[in-house]
Amino acid sequence: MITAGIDVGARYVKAAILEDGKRVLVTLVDRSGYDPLGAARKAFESALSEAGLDRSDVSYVVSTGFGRHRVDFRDSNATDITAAAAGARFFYPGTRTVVDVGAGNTRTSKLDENGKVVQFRVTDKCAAGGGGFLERISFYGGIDLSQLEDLALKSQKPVMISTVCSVLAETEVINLVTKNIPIEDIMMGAVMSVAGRVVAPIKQVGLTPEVTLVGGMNMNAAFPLALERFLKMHVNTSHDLVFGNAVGAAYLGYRRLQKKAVIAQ
Amino acid sequence: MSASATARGRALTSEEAAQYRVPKEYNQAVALQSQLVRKYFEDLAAAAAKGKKMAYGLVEANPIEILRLFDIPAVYPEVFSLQISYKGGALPLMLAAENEGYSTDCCSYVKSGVAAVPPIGTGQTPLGYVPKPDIAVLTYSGCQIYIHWWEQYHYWTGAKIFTLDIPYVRDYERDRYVPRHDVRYVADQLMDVISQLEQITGIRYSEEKLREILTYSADAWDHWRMALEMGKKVPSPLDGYFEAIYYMSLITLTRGDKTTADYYRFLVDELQRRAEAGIGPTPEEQFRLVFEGVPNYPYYKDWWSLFKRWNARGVVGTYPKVTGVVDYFRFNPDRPIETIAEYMIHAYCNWNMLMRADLLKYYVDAYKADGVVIHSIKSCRSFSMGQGDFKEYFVGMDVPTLMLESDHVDPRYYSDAQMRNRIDAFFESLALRKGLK
Amino acid sequence: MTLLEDAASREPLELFREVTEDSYVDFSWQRRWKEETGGRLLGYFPVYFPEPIAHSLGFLPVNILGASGYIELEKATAHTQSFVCSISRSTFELAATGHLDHFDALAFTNICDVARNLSGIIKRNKPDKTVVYLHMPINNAVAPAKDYLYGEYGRLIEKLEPISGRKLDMEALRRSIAIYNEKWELQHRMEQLRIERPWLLPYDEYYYALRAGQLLPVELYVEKMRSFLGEVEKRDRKQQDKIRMLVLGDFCEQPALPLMRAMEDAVYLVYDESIIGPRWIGRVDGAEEDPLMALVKAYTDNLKPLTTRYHPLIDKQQHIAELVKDLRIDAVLFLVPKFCEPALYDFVIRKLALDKMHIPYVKLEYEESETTFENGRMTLETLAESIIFG
Amino acid sequence: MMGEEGYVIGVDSGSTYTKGVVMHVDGRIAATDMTMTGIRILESANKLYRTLLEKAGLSESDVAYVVGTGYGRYQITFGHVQVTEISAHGLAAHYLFPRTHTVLDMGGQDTKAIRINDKGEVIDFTMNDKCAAGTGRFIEAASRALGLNLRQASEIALNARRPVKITSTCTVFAETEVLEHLAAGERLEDILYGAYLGIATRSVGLLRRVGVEPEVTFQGGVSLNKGMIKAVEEMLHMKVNTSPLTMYGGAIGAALYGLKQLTGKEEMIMPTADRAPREVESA
Repeated sequence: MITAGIDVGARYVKAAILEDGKRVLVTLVDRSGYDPLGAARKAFESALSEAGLDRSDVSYVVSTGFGRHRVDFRDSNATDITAAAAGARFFYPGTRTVVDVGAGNTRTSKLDENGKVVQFRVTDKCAAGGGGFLERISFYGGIDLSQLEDLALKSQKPVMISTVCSVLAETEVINLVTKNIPIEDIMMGAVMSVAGRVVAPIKQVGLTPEVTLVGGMNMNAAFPLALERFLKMHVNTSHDLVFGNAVGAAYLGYRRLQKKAVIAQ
Repeated sequence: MSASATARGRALTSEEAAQYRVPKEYNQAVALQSQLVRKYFEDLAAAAAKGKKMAYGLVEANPIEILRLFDIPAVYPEVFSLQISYKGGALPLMLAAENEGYSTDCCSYVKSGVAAVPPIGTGQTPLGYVPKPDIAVLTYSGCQIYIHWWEQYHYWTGAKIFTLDIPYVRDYERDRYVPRHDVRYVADQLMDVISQLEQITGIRYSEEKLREILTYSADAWDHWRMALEMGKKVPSPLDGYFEAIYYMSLITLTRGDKTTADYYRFLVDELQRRAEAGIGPTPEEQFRLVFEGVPNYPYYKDWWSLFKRWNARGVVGTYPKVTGVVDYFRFNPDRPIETIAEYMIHAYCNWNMLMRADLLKYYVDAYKADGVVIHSIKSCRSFSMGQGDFKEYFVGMDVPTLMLESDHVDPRYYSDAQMRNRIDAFFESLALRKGLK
Repeated sequence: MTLLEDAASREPLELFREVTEDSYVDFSWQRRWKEETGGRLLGYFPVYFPEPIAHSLGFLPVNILGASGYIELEKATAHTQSFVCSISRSTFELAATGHLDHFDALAFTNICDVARNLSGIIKRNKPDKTVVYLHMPINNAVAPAKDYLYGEYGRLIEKLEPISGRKLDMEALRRSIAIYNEKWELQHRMEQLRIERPWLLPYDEYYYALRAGQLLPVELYVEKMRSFLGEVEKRDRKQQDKIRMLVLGDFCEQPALPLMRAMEDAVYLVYDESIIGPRWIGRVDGAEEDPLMALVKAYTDNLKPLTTRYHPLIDKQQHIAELVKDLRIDAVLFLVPKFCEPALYDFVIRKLALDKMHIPYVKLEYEESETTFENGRMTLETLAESIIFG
Repeated sequence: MMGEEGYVIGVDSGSTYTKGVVMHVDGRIAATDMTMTGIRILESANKLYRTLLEKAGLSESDVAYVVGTGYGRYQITFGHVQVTEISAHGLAAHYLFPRTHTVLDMGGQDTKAIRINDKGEVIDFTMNDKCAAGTGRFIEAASRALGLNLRQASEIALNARRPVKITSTCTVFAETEVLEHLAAGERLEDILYGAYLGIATRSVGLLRRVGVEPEVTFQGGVSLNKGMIKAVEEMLHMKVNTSPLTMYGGAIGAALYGLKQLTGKEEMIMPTADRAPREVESA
């Protein structure tokens, strides 16, 4: 049985194809550009062709992300938080706390032992701007975003950068640069400031192991490290979790079909 | 070569000035002050250890004379919060409070005040032990957040709130008008609190004793005013903002006894000696400034030095008037209850915005200032909301005005480079105005 | 056709929506009312204002509820800092750009430091405008509070009499109280309707009906409200399987309607604090022989909590516990205006109580001028998903 | 000290770019150039310094005075003196447009409103509140989020018919607002121009803080953005001066400051005869 998940985010569209709720056949990402629906369709189709499947092979499509209502070929839709929870459980069944750092706001949720979301927080306005921030920081540092993690990991004593707002943090970074502080310490400081903004919402939903990180931040090895420093606890990460929401959506579709099957009998 | 020097002629700024310290023999009041404040905190800890009932009080409109009368030690969370911040210990408290659901938009006094004591904190702070409140005396004067803050204590610690509702000086049509029913209302409430304290402490209320305490307060108060008004001298022997903020601790914490009264006599005397010796807070006096707003405590000295390096002196500030607008109010021991009521009404932030603007204008003229520095902090909307309007007001009168922004407790809002930038630019334009080269 | 004849001929909801939308910036309806009736206009800032006093002196009391993003904050940017709530900034903009000039008086009360200072800077920028700032008592449990507020209302009357050219007549005041009691009863009836059968009255219709009550002459409003509620109660609509949600925090700044609509797609918002003042005050005792004292007591003796009014005898945690129980609430939404400190502190107090009861809640920041609402929709959808499914 | 020959150099070390100008003592601009600031401020400044000399065909000895400005000014150790970019922008605006009395400077991090006297000296200035920081970078981010570069974005914005409201003061939220409007199917040009109008409104608010007195000169990196110029003029209800040299405002001002220190000349106005080096246009 094939199910698909489409995550239409602010900047990127992600698609995942799942077989029997077990094997992830394809995951891919594309810019949302200024036609989210078009981008969603395109992502879905290329995912199908990559999996060598036909539209008719797919029994259920779940859309998520802030464009979810605009995905006209969906069977149903779920919010980012619900999808992220499902995705986290798919990869790490022991997950009880989910952290999803988006380009804009950050979402944290606490799950019960069955994976049901029991508490969640969307960060306050002022805590926003996680993802985009690191992009710009690397830009000012004159490095590529992909270099950021290696640099940050070299850091001996990261500088403290305000955790209160990403715009202020950005100015601080620039000021630090003018003070000749080693770039790696600045970069790790920047990563930690993003992590720092996530701590309060995590504590507010009630930190319970295992903690799983969903979303783009999984590409940056330095971030989970910083998060672990704050939480004093292991954080599950993997490159697959970059597609956590899309896979989660596909997984929700699979579970939905099973429920239906049960009802049918 | 130093910043903003001119190619010819002498430098306008110098790092020596930035680091300048008043010679010891002319700077004993500060040392004495911190010694007495330390003693105050030790006495608190001792009283707490003896299991004495602890009252929490607020800086604006604190009826400290009445608490003295009933021998109740008073803790001022504003004061311990700012001292913790001054010692660089505020950030952990901010984070602890935010983990409990307080927003970054909440006042950082409230956050550090609540997070320092149980159940959120332990009471152990960089200042030593801070006891949690049994009685919380709510003097609602000048700040609405006081109410919400005290409510937090009530729900977290079960502290009993004693409410004193102080009407705002609010009649825009009649300048400086305080309706009789305001004073009567406050006086009635004071009598009500007094009778409650009689029951709690078993001490009888004695108007005579209160007069005696108030006589000390009045004495300290008059010398406090004399000290601040020394800023009118050109050059000014004191920094009426950065130094006055040190000096204001005792008028806030321990008013109403001989030690405090003597302290302010000593201060006036020291400032006299400075004036005679031509000594001031900076090597020389190049600029005279009026300061409006709460200071930045986490980076107090760095921030101050950004002004000192330009040989600028704050000749007067509004912040030291949060304990009462000294220029306007005097204690009158012969009408003990009324005088306390009036004192509570005339806290700076309890004055309406028109009166505040007028006071600033008066300061600019009477203290012969070159300009106004407004420090705007998100934490204190009571102080800050509308400071942009003050700026307009002064632009209209062609008084140079500098707007700065950070926070008084939370270190996360201070950006050194931006502060420096704005301050340097301000002085560059002031220098042009004054034709300095 | 005069304004009132025209209004009389209108569908209630149509009229309600029209005056609401007119009151973001223009207040042209009230301007025409003033021209045609020769009455006086009093504008007041949230949360509560003793309307009957103004009414009995021939004023039309109008609630200034912010421009909801329909005016560019240009002068406000100069005079107020960006960390100030939107309703205060837009209200300053309205005043500074002359949109409140035809109001004969503006009134503010001590709901927060921002509103307090706002009254002052408006006066500084509009020296000729009568700006009344009422200090409402917070030590409401002690006797002196009543005399004090009585005196404070006296101050208000002193300011209004010369403008209206009338002296306060106790009988007139008694009649005003009576008609405002009628208004309260109708709004209360609407509240109950939302609590019992929220599917009959969608949020925006409810909101227009509520807000119009702060904009129209009370006599006209009472008449229109009666027929409106009659129509609504006859509606036959299907109940959906949605969770029942309590909304707290929207007592002053107005959330954008599309936000509320977006959220009501996911849940039933059975009770909220929008324009709470006139609903909170309840019925004023008309039997009291001094009607002014009756108004005073309605305020000082009121034991319903109100974020912007402190009362020593109120236990906010116990109250929210009861509210959740009585209204059969599944979850609580703390709808907090950006930069609104009072709401932020009550959030902590109330959340502590909800934690004890294991009632799910979410906190959402909003601004009156918002134009995008995905955050709100997502938050409530997730909440619904987590409660209904899973 | 020196005669009517010789040159001064102004270096503006900004958050993103380091810009520099070589100016003849008579006030002519001999050369301009810019480079990414990156993390090694002194290095990029030095590099720029050498390229400038090359471009102007000068040797070190021809340079009488070097003035640094911008965030990195204290790093420019080879400079004789530093000046804040606020004073520098005032002087530059006066130099480029002698009737200027109000300057709006939009950079990557800060927006500044400056009032100057007839000599280009700063009488009053104000900068954005913390909660309204990062204007320039917002425009960049918004454009980038839409997969456009600044120039394209600006061109597109000019076609706006019904600009949408972008009300958020905070640039982080303005950014999400932009994207959500997109998802809601609003037209690209209307969103972009809406964003520009939002910023323009706040900037004009800043100008009001210092008092708007014509002429108004619009400077800083963002001032090359046609859409932004239109928006500012629309909100201000008056024309604003802009020039291809405007992004060199800081550097020009620094050079002028140096000139002032050097010659004691009170003011310096751009010799109208020769205009800026052409290649600046494409910068």
